[in-house]
Amino acid sequence: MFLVASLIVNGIILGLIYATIALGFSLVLGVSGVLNFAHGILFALGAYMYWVLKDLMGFWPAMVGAALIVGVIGIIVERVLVRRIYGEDPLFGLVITMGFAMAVEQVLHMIFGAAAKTINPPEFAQGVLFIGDMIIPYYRLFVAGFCTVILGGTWLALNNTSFGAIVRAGMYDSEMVSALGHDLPMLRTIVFTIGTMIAAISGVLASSIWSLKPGMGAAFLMPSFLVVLIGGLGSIRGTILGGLIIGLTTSLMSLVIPRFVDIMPYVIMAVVVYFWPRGLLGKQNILE
Amino acid sequence: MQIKSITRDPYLYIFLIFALYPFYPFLGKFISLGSELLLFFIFTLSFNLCLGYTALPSFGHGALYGMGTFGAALTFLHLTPGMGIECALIIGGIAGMLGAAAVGWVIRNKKGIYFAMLTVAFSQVLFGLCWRWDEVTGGESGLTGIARSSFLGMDISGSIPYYYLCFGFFAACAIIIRVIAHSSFGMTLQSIRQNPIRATYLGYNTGFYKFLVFTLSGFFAGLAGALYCFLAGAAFADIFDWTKSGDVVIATLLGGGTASFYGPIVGSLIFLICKELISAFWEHWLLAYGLFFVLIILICPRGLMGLCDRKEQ
Amino acid sequence: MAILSVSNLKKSFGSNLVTNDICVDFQEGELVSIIGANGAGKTTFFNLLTGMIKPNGGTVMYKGADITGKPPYETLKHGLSRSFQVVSLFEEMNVLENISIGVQSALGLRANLFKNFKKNDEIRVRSEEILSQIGLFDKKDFPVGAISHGDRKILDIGMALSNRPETLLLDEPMSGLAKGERSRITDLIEKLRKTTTLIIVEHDMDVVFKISEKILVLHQGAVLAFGDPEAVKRNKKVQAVYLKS
Amino acid sequence: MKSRMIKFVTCICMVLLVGAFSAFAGEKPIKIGIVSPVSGNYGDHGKLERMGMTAALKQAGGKILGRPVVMVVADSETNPDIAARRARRLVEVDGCNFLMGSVSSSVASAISAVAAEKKVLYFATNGNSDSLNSDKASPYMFHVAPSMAMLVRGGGKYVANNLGKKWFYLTHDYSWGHSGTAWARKSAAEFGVEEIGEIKVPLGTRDFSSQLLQVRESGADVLVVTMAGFDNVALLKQLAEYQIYSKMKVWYTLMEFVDMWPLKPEQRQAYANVEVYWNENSKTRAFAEMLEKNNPDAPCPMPLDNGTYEGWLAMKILLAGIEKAGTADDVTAVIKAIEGLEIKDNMRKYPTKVRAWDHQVLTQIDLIKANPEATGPDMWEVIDEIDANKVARTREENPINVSISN
Repeated sequence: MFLVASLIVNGIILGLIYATIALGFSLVLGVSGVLNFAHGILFALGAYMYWVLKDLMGFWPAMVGAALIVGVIGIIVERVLVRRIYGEDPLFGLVITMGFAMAVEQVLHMIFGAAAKTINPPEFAQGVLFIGDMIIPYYRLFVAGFCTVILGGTWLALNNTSFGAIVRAGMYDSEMVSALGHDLPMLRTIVFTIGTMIAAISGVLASSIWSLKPGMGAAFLMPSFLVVLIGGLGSIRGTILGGLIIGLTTSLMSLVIPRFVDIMPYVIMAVVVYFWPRGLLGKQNILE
Repeated sequence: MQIKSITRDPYLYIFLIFALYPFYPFLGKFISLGSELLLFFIFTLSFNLCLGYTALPSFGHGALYGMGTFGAALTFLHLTPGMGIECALIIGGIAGMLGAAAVGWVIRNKKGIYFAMLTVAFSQVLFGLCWRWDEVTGGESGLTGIARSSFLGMDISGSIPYYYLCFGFFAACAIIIRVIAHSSFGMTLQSIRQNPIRATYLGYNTGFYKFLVFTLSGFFAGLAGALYCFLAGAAFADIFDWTKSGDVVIATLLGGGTASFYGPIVGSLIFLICKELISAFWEHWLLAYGLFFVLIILICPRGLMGLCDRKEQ
Repeated sequence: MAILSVSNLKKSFGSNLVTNDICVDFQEGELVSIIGANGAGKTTFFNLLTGMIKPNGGTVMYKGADITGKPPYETLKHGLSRSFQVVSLFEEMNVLENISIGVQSALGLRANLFKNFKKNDEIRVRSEEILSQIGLFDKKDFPVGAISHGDRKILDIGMALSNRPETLLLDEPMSGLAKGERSRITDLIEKLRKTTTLIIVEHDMDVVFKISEKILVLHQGAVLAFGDPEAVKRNKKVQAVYLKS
Repeated sequence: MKSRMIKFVTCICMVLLVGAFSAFAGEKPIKIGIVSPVSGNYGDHGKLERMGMTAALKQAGGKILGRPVVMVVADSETNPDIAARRARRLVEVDGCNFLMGSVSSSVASAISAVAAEKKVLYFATNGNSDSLNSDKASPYMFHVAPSMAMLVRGGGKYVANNLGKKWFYLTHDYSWGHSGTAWARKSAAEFGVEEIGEIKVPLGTRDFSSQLLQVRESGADVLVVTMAGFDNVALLKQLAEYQIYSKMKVWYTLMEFVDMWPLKPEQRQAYANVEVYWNENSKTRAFAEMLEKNNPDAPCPMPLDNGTYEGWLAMKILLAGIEKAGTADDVTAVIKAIEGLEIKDNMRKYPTKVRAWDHQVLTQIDLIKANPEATGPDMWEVIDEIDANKVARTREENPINVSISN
């Protein structure tokens, strides 16, 4: 019983992390209609930047620094590469971002080497919490909390600010945004940058749990995709829900059929998309 | 008139270039790469019936190719050991076709990204199963010991005879695929791509035709996969991974499959040859390779053939 | 015996009722116009008849066969075809090919893998017939992006004719057209009504009252009035609604 | 139409030009094709094995039988299909008679298939699957890395006697992982070990929290782990995070130095089998120092890891074989010369033997204990040196014969 309870808690924590990783991907896909396959590498870049900065300036400044550096890279990527293929088939965006991801991954190889690196959690979050037999590392609790803040913050910002209203409108129908006199290219740049920064921050958070490797992001690319599709395109609540579903299933399935935990998310996605064509909480959007 | 239409046919030149391939001074030594290239042509051409003609972004074509590979390998090892490879090739093609039919029927009415991700799910599930099912698929170490013997009585164990077998299949498939692309059915597909709603109002059951083209394309993909298994002499589960499907999508888009019928051929040439050449000379070749993709799409957003002309019909 | 008979047709999107219990019979050979304010449910009504969307309740009978909720490619087989308010063409093809797509479907060549499309004389001849009928023969090689809006409207109707429908639904055939071009459409309609049952959604009241044999007035998804032009004109409810707004 | 033709022609011309340059490459050296991961996630493992090969070649003076020896490297991308393509290129285009390398068993068996087809000799380094010298065995392949049978039976005895008899298995879910568990089970009766449970983890798993929660609850004495690659690095980290070490001992059936090195000292407390440890004796130490000096871009300090040693050994065996056969052109003669070869100057306590009937190279295995206090590269302590002859599969256990000597 303790075990099941631990697994559920663990699944929720994992789910929040997955949702945060997928959040940036979801925003960019929703507003710009671009399948950002560079999302994984931006995640890894965030982690590596943090690795470089953390000894110089400590946890919080390093995280902010990593997010800013990767954010600037995001602006450049959007302005130079992604901008050219708005309105084209999303697949071209896929090729361009994938090519970019390949190149950057190799740059990480050249600078940092292919060998893995590990990072310890910041000092304030070391150690573990025992509740009976249940064990939860403080760092995971911290990450879960932080992810909740990011997810909740994004959601509140989208629903309660005028900028958020524009972004939501953009997710629903981007042409409408420019028709209403807003600067659509600017909106897309801003959203892409925000997406990049969230990717970087999730990279920073995840690096202390999963270690670093130049190819670390690729492993989270497909899960992000699955989370977004299960939750539904263009819905932040959906992304959170999707993340929790993936997190809980991978966690609980490891008790029942541990051999197929890697396939389960795909099966769930297939079932969801089959019966709810727009995902669980999805709205109609520009990809249709 | 007749002769002119033949001399102006790009296929004539493509076939000529590849018929003489083994005799080129340097390139001719890459004989297996040549065979692989031809198989990749079949694969991307068939894939482009889905992507370029019907706008079906299948991300599971690698799985169909893989089904062909494993179908042929298992047939050759267990049903027809020591015999010619004809049977195995047919079974490979049919395996690809059946796989495509099964998936295609279920997801025939899904659109765009949803279609793509459902095919990814299909290929990842197959990958997971294949990787673990040691008894049948050999799991991690795959199926090996597939020594090709003969095809219709001809000895094809050498590299050059096998190259010409692949060439023969490529020529046949390429011609058939073009006939299909230019047939009424091909026009049906194009109409579905351009305006699916109008197409339904003109009597086209769009889902059904999507299913048909996916199945058909699955047959050619399976056939290419089956031929590949005899080229490699082995079959590995990695073929089911979505990255293999990604390769096809990228190769087709780079070449401009949505803009021209011949896009996939140009794309595959660039994709494979550049990969082999760059990787032979520089340790960090992925950097150049990745930037190369970016550059191509920046310069010609519709792929290389998008520069040349509109779709020939 | 009515050729198309609709009874108790209902459709709602969420809580929003767009067609409410429509009951109406269309007779063979008639020209019926449907009028009503924007949002009265006219286009939805067309979409329901042709099966683009499925109704929540009610039936649509065509010549005694139940076609309720059958998809467009099925209703087409029964002889029901339609044009679009916003022209819906194959934008990367030329005029002849646009028509040919429909003709090839009518000829049952949809899935013919080996017959070359371009060299198929059967398709070409029949397509050219239709083009002559609608008066676009001399523009057959133009890309559809290069012809005028009026021509596009006509081409849109021509495509709906490609399989020789018995009943044709025209969705605002004259919207966005100048006076001169309108007359081309009315001429075409006059030509078509000899052979085809026509159901037309139209805003231009002059034209509607001039050409229609019967008029159906929709208001907030329900039938307000149905009858010949004179009767509709005198109808109290219609007057109330139209004078009020 | 015209520009299309131009494109084709340019493409072909480009390729021909490159060919013309490489065709006039001078005298006839002996070419050894190295198929190993250069780019991608396993680039570091590939780097290590190539370092070993280069070192062995250097020690031999870069020449054998008076002919220069060159290594031609091709990137395997850790994908069997691509590895096979590159291996073919090495044979067809570069004319290599000998192939070497790989990091995983799947890549090894793909290259082996090419070697058998092309009748060239292949040394499988750094893939530990049993199948490489049972059902995938081939006369044209030698398996340099120890198989799982050797690793598990080698270390298992010590672990059972000293660490605990209740074992829990955590393995990668594919044939390599399965064979680790299988051998442990087979020896269970002999060691007097009880199996508490088993979790198979799919390849590519990064988060083991759910599995580790179950492991904690299981009440086992020893956690037996068979896992590799980046997954392993992540697992090592999480073993510490979930404080598994305070509940039970952890024994890895195979560990790479480069995987454990990035961890903080207090996070590494496991026991593990390794194929070599740089600080095992003075010879290995000197060798590792030499490697470190010559390779400033090595992925870890003292870069004498399993892969390095296997690469070194493979090259050494090949050169010895060529010398003994007196030819580098007759592959069969070289294979015959290598079968039964014994390498004494292998820097280890026990000599290395090449077994003829299954083409397995038998070399010493170490059981190590990681020292949680060590901060430098000297993080392990060798607690047992195992003679591979005693633990390798016997002929009864593996009834095959791929020898071509008799």
